[in-house]
Amino acid sequence: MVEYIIQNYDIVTASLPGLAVLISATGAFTLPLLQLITKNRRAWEIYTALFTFLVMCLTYKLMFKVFEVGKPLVYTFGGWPPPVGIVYEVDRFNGLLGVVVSSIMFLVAIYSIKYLEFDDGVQWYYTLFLGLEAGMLGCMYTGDFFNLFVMIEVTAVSAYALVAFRRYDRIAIEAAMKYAIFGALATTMYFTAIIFAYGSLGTLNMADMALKFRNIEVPVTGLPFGIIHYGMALFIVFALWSFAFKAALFPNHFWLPDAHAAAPSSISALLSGLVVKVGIYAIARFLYTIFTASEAIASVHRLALLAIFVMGVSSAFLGAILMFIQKDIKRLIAYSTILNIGYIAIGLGLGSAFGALAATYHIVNHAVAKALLFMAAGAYIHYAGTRDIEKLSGIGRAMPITTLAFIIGAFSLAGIPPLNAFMSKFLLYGALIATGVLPLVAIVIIPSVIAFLAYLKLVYTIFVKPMPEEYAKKKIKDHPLLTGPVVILAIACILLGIGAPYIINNYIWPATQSLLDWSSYTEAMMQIAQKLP
Amino acid sequence: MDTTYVLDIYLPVVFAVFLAAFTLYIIRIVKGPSVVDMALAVDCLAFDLAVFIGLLTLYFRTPFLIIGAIALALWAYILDIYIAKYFVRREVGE
Amino acid sequence: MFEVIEWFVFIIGLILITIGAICDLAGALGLVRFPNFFVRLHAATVGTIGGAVIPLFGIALVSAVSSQLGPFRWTVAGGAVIAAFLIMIVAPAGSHALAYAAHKAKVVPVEPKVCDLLEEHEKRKAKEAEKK
Amino acid sequence: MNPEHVVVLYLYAALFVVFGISVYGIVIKPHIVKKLIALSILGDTANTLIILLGYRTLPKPWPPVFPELEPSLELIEEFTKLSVDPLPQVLVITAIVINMAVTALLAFLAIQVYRLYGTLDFRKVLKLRGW
Amino acid sequence: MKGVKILFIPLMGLVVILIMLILSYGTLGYSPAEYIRSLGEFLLRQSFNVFEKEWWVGSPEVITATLWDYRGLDTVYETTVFYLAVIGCVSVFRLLQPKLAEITKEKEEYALTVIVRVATKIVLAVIILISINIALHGHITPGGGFQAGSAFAIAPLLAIAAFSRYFVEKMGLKINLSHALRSLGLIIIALVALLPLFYFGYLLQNQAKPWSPFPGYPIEVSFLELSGSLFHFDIGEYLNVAMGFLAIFLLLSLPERVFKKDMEVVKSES
Repeated sequence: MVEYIIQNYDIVTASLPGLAVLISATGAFTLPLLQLITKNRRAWEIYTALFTFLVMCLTYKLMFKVFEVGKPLVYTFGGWPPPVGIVYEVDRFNGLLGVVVSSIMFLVAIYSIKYLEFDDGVQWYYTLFLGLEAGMLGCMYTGDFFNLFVMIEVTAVSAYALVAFRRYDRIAIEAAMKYAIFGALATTMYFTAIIFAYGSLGTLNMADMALKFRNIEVPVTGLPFGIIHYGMALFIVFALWSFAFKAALFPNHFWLPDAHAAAPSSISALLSGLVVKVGIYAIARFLYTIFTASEAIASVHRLALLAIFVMGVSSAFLGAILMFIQKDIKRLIAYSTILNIGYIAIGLGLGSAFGALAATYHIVNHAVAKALLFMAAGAYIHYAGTRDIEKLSGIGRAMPITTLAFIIGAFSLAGIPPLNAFMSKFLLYGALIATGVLPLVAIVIIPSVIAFLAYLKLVYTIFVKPMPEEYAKKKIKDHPLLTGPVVILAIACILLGIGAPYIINNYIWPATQSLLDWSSYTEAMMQIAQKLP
Repeated sequence: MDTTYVLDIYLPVVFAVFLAAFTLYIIRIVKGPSVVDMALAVDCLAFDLAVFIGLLTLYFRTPFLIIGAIALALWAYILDIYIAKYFVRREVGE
Repeated sequence: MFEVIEWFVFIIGLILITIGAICDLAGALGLVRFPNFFVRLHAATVGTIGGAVIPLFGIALVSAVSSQLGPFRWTVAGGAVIAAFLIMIVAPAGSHALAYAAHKAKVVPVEPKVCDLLEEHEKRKAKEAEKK
Repeated sequence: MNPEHVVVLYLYAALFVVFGISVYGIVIKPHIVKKLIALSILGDTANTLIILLGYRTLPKPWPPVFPELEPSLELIEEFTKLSVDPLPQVLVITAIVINMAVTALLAFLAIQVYRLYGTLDFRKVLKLRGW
Repeated sequence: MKGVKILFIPLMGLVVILIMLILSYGTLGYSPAEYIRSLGEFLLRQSFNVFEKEWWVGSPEVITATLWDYRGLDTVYETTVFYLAVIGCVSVFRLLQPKLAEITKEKEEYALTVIVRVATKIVLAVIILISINIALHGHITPGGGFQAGSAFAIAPLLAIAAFSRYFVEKMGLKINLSHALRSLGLIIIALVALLPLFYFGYLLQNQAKPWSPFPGYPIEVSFLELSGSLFHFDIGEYLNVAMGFLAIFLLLSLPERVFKKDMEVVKSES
């Protein structure tokens, strides 16, 4: 096994995924000690920014390494080969997502310095923040479906606590309560799904699971224990329900607008941009890498794809329509998340490589644009102290740079060329046309148009309408710490849009390929598993 | 000294008696007109479960169960103290 | 000779367990049949001290001479003795706390009452406090 | 299917009935504390389910702890043949800790809800929020 | 709401019946059976197999061995979940004026009667000893960090009720100490996990492996059975869990008037 790893990478490079997660967790572990030593909040902020920066560097290095090698990189914890121990299996798909996660976390960490200046107890905020980063990266990298449960819980617990961060805000506490109760129900459902999977397969490894469907004997775990057809049907039903909850797909979307609107804006950016992607990532990984091309569960797989497609279509329409009638700026953006998650689910539900490509690109684009929108909205709310769109009218005039970035983000998500989300929506049109049923294209165009109108109304209110006098007194201006991250994301929006052909060719398409390539995913695991007696 | 056969025959009889006692305690827990009655019955039940765990240790011949008996005894005490504190002061901390 | 002593200890242990089982059943019956809380406290004492402490000592004796438990038999015996002592301390204190609270908060009426010394004591105390 | 399997299925059926009842409690009951109780019952049911999965239907199965500190090869073989499956128990310990942590956080949130709204009834909370 | 209720009961019934139908086909291999899954058998056979040290862990307790070595990553992050939940609790219950919580006046009337106090003091000593015992023996007998921490949690719980929370604070178990010790425990875990990397081993590695240059943590130090890294992990988790519970109970036992006073500030501001 060591020969396999050494010939391709040295041991430190090989342990990058494990290190990235463990270092951000260690950041969370040590922050309480720091807050006992010094009461200076600058120290805590710089500490968090440093840790997120370090993790960002690690994930970038990891991604470039994985793209260079081309094969999935398997890291065995404790040196135990896969079906026995836990592995992190990083291919190009989750390498890319890890980079998206860590970059946005870093930007939000900087943004939080100014945004939380009036709040107390920020040391707990930053501790939970680092915990959230560890949880999300762990969800992305893991190759073991029980470990996925644990990491989802790490993400979820810190997300619940962060939504309730402003604990004397009635709406925030109520939203956190709702989010936490149903979130705990969803994760318990996933645990039940794991019971069925372990019962019928006798393994906890994802690649091993894929091999079991094809009746390939793996060292130690051997052949399936029960009848996989039925066991996997139960697994898919329970797991899909719980992932759909985490991703806020249509019947399980009810918690999202409350929780995302009530959280502090920096956290809303993370929840909308990244945390819902954990559910999407899990759906993509299970449906595309593990369940594909196996005859044993082909019918179940087809049904699951159909369910995801239908859920995606309904959440797209629901999100668009409800977005149009919102009076609260953050709720409006939160409903836009439901709409865009719907798009991603439509792409994934098509079951074609083209659809998966569109979905992958939209995951990246939506994460960038949605984080931008929430952070810009947070800048307005920080100065105005209200979330009501009518009361915010004209505030954009006082903050021209932030507003410019906000308009870029809004128009990007509304699908204006040449911004980034237009490109991924264009890919989605292509994927829908490729199915041969042309009327399907309407399900992308109609919500997009409604969303465009809603954004137009929002931008009109904020930027074009005259500013009320009370804001003129308040000395509102672009603060570099609030505007800087927003502008960086806006530039990223433009670059991802203009450079789309290059990026798709070099990053997104290879990532999608490795998502679809179950054979190299399982081979990488089998190569190490051969060591077992 | 091999006591296996004696224990294998005798312990089920003791188990039966203990199970009968459990049933009676549970009747009191369900019926209990006031909270203190229920707490008292839960108390007795917990201590008896501790004994039951000890007997299971002998029956299954595994030494690892006995630590559960100690924990159970402590948990029952906590129930008493908390109910008492609630009735006396209506505030737990002080 | 040694074997005889071991059998003796074993039989004593079994007798203790038997006594415990009987006491437990008696205590449980009393807990169900007695009319009110303060009377049931007596039955509960039989159920805890008679029904839990004594059989735990019995278990300690039996396990100390049971060779099939291997080297761990002293662990079992020690654990049983510790548990027995703990219950001996904890059970009376717990019932006392319950009774005190029930009396003080007047959760249950003190029904077959000849004289209530605790109540009188507290009344006297309150009067003294008023005088001061 | 032999009689033993029927008994096992009855056990599963009982567990799944409890499962359904607790999901009902979480979704339908308006009182937050009742929701929390149902949630912990749900977690415990799932734990019992996987423990049942790893049990061995032997007369006296061993716990997964070596009885001696210096084992022989025969003892290891016997242990492997008689002991119950350790993996479900490991998963359960992990799940118990996680359930407990989440329940603690939920309890704190519930207390905060009571402080801010003066009630723990979700319908009243929604009404007070202005819905 | 009522319509949902009426719909929900048959729905749940249907789901349960469906699951049972699927299970009755032997989906889970009619388990529990006389045989177990081969992964479980592997763990049972190898974890204390002194004859095949390539695959062993060095702990006779297969569950602790699996928990901290074969599947160590799960447990590290499970500990993180607990830690983050406690941090979340602290964050939800933090006060705008922290000075309000520091009024420590222990009064005679806060405590329960003498009998209870004496009994509780004896029991407290026993509990702390037992919890330390469980923690230090976690790799040989059932138990370990979490179990020991939960056992320790009974101590502050009892002391708070039988005396008052000020008694616990007077003993030195303050909330800042709990933060410090909790961090310390988790740093122990993180360091023990990271150390093999400096010897070019794997993260979370315990025993020496032929394919890794790390020499492995010591199995025994003179007469003490340590089982490699399991012992250190258990201590770390013990500190984390015990102090986490302490923090939770200290926060929960803050009297309600403190929060009412704290919330007045918020109301007057808005």
